[in-house]
Amino acid sequence: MAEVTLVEAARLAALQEMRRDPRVWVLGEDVARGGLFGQYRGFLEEFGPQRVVSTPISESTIMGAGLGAALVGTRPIIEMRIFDFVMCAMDELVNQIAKIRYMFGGQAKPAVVVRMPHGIWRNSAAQHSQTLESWFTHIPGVVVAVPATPADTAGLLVSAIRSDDPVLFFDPKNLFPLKGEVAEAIAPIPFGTARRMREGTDLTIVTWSAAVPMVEEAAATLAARGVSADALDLRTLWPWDEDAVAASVERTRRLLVVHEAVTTGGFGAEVLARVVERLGPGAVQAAARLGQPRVPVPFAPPLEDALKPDAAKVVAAAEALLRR
Amino acid sequence: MAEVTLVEAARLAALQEMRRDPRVWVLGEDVARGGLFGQYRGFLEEFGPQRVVSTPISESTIMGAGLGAALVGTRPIIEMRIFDFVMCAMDELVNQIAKIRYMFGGQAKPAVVVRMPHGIWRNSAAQHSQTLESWFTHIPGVVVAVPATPADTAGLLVSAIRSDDPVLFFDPKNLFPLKGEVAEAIAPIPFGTARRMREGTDLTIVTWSAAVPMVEEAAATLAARGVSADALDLRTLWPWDEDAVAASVERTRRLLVVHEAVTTGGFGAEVLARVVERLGPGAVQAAARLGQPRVPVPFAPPLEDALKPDAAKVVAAAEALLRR
Amino acid sequence: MTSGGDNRARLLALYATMCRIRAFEETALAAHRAGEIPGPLHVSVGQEGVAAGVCLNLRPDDRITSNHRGHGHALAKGAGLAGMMEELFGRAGGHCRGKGGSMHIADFSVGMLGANGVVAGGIPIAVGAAQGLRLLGSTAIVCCFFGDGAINRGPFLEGLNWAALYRLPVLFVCEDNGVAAFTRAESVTAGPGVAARAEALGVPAVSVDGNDAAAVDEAAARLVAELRGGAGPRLLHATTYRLTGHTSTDPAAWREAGEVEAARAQEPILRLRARLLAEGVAAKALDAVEGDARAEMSQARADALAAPWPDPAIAWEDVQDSGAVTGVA
Amino acid sequence: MTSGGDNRARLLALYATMCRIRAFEETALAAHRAGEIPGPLHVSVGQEGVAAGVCLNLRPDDRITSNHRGHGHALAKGAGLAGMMEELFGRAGGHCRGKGGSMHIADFSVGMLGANGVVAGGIPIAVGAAQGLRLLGSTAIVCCFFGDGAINRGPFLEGLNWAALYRLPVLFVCEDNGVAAFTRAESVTAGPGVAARAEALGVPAVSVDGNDAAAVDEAAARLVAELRGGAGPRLLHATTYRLTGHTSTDPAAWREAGEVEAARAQEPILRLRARLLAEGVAAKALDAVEGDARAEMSQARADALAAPWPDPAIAWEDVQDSGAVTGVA
Ligand SMILES: Cc1ncc(C[n+]2csc(CCOP(=O)(O)OP(=O)(O)O)c2C)c(N)n1
Ligand SMILES: Cc1ncc(C[n+]2csc(CCOP(=O)(O)OP(=O)(O)O)c2C)c(N)n1
Ligand SMILES: [Mg+2]
Ligand SMILES: [Mg+2]
Repeated sequence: MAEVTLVEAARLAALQEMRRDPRVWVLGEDVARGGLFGQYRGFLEEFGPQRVVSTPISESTIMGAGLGAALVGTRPIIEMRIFDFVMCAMDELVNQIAKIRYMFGGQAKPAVVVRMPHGIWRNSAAQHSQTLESWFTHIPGVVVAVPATPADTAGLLVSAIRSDDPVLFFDPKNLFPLKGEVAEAIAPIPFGTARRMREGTDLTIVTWSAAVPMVEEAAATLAARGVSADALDLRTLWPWDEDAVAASVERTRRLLVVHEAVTTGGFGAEVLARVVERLGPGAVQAAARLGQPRVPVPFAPPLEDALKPDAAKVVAAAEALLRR
Repeated sequence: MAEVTLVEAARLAALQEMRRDPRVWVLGEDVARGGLFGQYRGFLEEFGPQRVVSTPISESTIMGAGLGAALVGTRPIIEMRIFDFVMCAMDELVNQIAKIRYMFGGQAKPAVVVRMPHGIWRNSAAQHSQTLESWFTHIPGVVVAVPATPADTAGLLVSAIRSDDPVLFFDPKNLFPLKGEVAEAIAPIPFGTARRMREGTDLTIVTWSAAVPMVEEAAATLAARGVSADALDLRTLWPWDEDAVAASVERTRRLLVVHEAVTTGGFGAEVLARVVERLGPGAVQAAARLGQPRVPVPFAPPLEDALKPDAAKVVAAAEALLRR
Repeated sequence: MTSGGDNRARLLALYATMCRIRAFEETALAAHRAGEIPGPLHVSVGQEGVAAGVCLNLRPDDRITSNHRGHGHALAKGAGLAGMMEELFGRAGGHCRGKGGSMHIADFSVGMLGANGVVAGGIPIAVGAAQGLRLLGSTAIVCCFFGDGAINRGPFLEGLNWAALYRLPVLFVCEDNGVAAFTRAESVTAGPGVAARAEALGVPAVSVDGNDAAAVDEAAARLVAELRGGAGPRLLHATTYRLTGHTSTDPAAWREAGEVEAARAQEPILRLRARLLAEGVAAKALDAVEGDARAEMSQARADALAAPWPDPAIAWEDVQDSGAVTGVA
Repeated sequence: MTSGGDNRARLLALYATMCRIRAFEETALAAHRAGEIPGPLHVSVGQEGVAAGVCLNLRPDDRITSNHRGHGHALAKGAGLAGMMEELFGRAGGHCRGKGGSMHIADFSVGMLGANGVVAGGIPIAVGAAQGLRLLGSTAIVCCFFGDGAINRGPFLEGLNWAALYRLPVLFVCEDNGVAAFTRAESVTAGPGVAARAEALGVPAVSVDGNDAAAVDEAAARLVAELRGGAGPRLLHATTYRLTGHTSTDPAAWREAGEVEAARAQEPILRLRARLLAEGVAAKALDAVEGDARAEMSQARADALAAPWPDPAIAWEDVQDSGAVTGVA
């Protein structure tokens, strides 16, 4: 066990898998220089330019070439640098990667990992701060991973690289400096299993990715005020751990979903809807979501702060929920 | 009042507005030939090649050029031919059109209408059948219109063309032959007002776009079986008529949302979640969604039929809901 | 480059392939009109010389990517006929189990990596396939078919730059029939054309009369030899003519009266037939080749029509391993 | 093309503009290091000759689009200084009310249609702006600035083909500093280069030493004259060098030791200064221009620092008219 940052944990996981399987390689802008965040530091030196390919600024082709390379049996890690640029490669991702196995009746399994550092980070404004993970839960054919800790990032990345499914891996860029323990030999973490952040009885808080530390802090504050929250980090949104959430809400009868993404159309709606469909409204005393308002991410700190969720807003939302 | 098809209603609405405002023009593949569905028939002859621009197969630029033309004061109708091809223009739509007004602090209003015929149509398979309208409710800065009748298509398209907001207009391609009355002078229909398809007391059915005829048929069947459904066609998903839906569910205490899109991550989740958040779970006896399973749209008729919602499935879902 | 006999055999092979493609597509058109084939159907009647001439130079382990008009490419690459016809008919025995249809024809068993419903969609896939093959130590090459309409989409620039940059063994084949859907190529394409665009992206290009199957074969042979020699990507610009409409239901009525008639005289099967007759091949022999092809295809149509529909239960299969949903049909 | 006196005045104008851009960006760099400016900051130190030389030929009603490195383009087009500096500082008085920052600098009042956080994002916007202006009967032209990295993205091909097709008055300016982020242009760009790519897309191109502001001015003057004459789009390929890193926090340490030093000797302000001195302009006069620019910018920095932050309540404004959400801050 070593204490490493989240981005280093991701680096170690990819390193382990590239050492294990020569079919795994990485392509993307500046990856031969270690990647924008150092997540591939030293890879060029160890694996050479055929397996660590710095590419032109050609997102469509970075994504589409990754697919083509998967169709002949390699297992590419497609590095998209910053999530927002995936908008330049949506045909390749949504029309091709997600559908090719189905359209071709199972003749091919596009075993790619698409890495997309996402989220609000250092006042980068509207075109570099988006969190649209919910979109991809709506797209059949893909797995959606949204880790929030070094250990989960490492374990889920190992699973992603070993999976025959296309895995959309949302690196939480704002949490890259976060430190935590990572095992020498990183074991895969199965998709669809939530991590219980804290055991509680008064309300269930469901969250993922960059919102996880906010919920941790809020849960601690609530605990100090005598409120015990049952907090779950989903870790993957498709598949997602519906059983764990349903079981928790059955006990607490109160559900709060917290995510950094815009509330409207966010995955919080799916979580809330499924719980109500599954348990019936009668089993739930109160349910709510906390996310960003339906507004683009602004540049100026006071504006960004006004919109983005934080621990205080989580506490307020939880206390409002408890009054219902 | 004249009886016309839905696609003709759309043509008449665009025609009226292009006659009214010389700043309105249309660009897209084959539009000078009347468009893939005849929705621009005769436009070239009347307005000439400067206002009816057949373009190369360059979706990114069709979308982005429309934006640029709006920034200097024209009001383009951006015709995307088939929704799925919008995947080739997502940066221009999501990173540019939707955000430019906000990023620039209100210096510009990108008054574009993006027309995207969407949905399952004639066994066109996975790359020509998608319905991803829910995605855009999650994107601040845009209006989302999903009409289902000739009159609503005409009235909402008039509003879309006159709006200073970017309006994402989802033409329901499978309903193009549907006939209905359209006024000589087409009046704008305000965004965010639902249309009550049928008055009822036993359950509320909320729907839009291609699912509307299924719900009409299902509601009739249910009526014959003594079940009275209160059916609402939202017509626009952002803004959407939350008041009308909430008021209806308050009366019926039962909510069924029906859409052609995949259930997971569809806008049905948002409708259900909002209703529960707003009225409280206690005000709802039962709630459910009906959409496609999380599977791409297959080609073969028996497979497509197995997955896509239809009147019979709506009836079954409604009856299951009434038993809860 | 080949001796007379070999050459004769090659020409006959080209002829046979073209006849099979023509017969397949005319049979499919008839079946579509008869309501036996659902969905959109794009045929390449008149363009067979390109698919036949190029694919004659490919090995079984070479890969191809195609576009929405891919029947000819698939057949020329050796795709199984029954699986193709059944796919068009949406039957269980189709290569894609009835999930793809004409626009998503694929037969990975012969290196046919798929038609594509998105214009230029096959380009990045082709360059990536070549990159992956290199990484695996394969000597196979990749051939990427697309139309003149695709050269106005971004992936054309990105893919060619990419292939040239990494010196990937990709043969780009631009099947230039002068039209994209209902719009003439020249009305939407600026500059000197696809060959010049390729050269400007570092991809040497050759132009050829795509209706002369033998000429396509010879040009492709040269380019493929260069590719196999490690020279990097090449582009073949093949001019041809689409005798039918954009889809099976499009009369392409906007074309001038005489245009199509004039083109008929230049269509590749007639031309190769004339050459073979001139070289002394008996008309009977050629009629036999054509007749066999027609017989083969009507049989395939009959078989497909009789073949079982897919069980609705398989609609939920082939989505993904983790998080697959199940349903009842 | 212009008489001596005019020419002298032009050169002095170029010098003044470059000095203002340099001073603005060095001031911004210092402010960023001091923690006064949040978010990413991309400066164009060493590239000022391109913005200055091109924009000197634009009318107030002409439009420009820019990329992530847009301070120079904006200043050269006449963007309000206070509004720019305040925008970088995220203050209420910024052109974008503090919502955009450096990467989204825009001043529509002078035809600056915006920087862009997406590489090549400004290209389709520029061609559309030109098409819209024509429809409105305007004689204004559009100038589109982008870097060498943008020529490997699809919109480059699509936008140039489009502009050539409709003969739109767009001046494409490729600011070629030989690097994209941390990767050298030649390592990701195949073929003979941007000018050849443009020509292959039907857009005549001219190459110029971007560090020679006067040469840029002359080339731009010729091209702009052609554009105004209705000749259709043109591309100007300006080679230059980015003396600083990709962002304010990037040391660009990967560059060879001597490289940057050698480049300093070729930077555009020094070179124009040498020429002006040779032409007899007094050093004091030039020092004064530079000093004024520095004074102006430090004042702007001080003003921005003292300026009020935006009221959090405005965070909910400027989203859309229909369906706007409200909130409390
Ligand atoms: C990205 C995209 N845009 C538009 C379409 C609709 N479409 C299908 S085929 C076609 C014409 C393609 O022309 P070309 O590439 O020359 O091939 P051809 O049909 O001539 O064989 C168009 C516009 C599409 N499938 N994909
Ligand atoms: C589509 C897209 N991909 C990647 C990036 C990240 N990025 C920002 S600037 C840059 C380099 C651009 O190089 P160039 O166009 O030459 O401009 P320069 O920075 O040299 O001025 C990159 C890769 C981006 N902003 N947009
Ligand atoms: Mg064509
Ligand atoms: Mg550069």
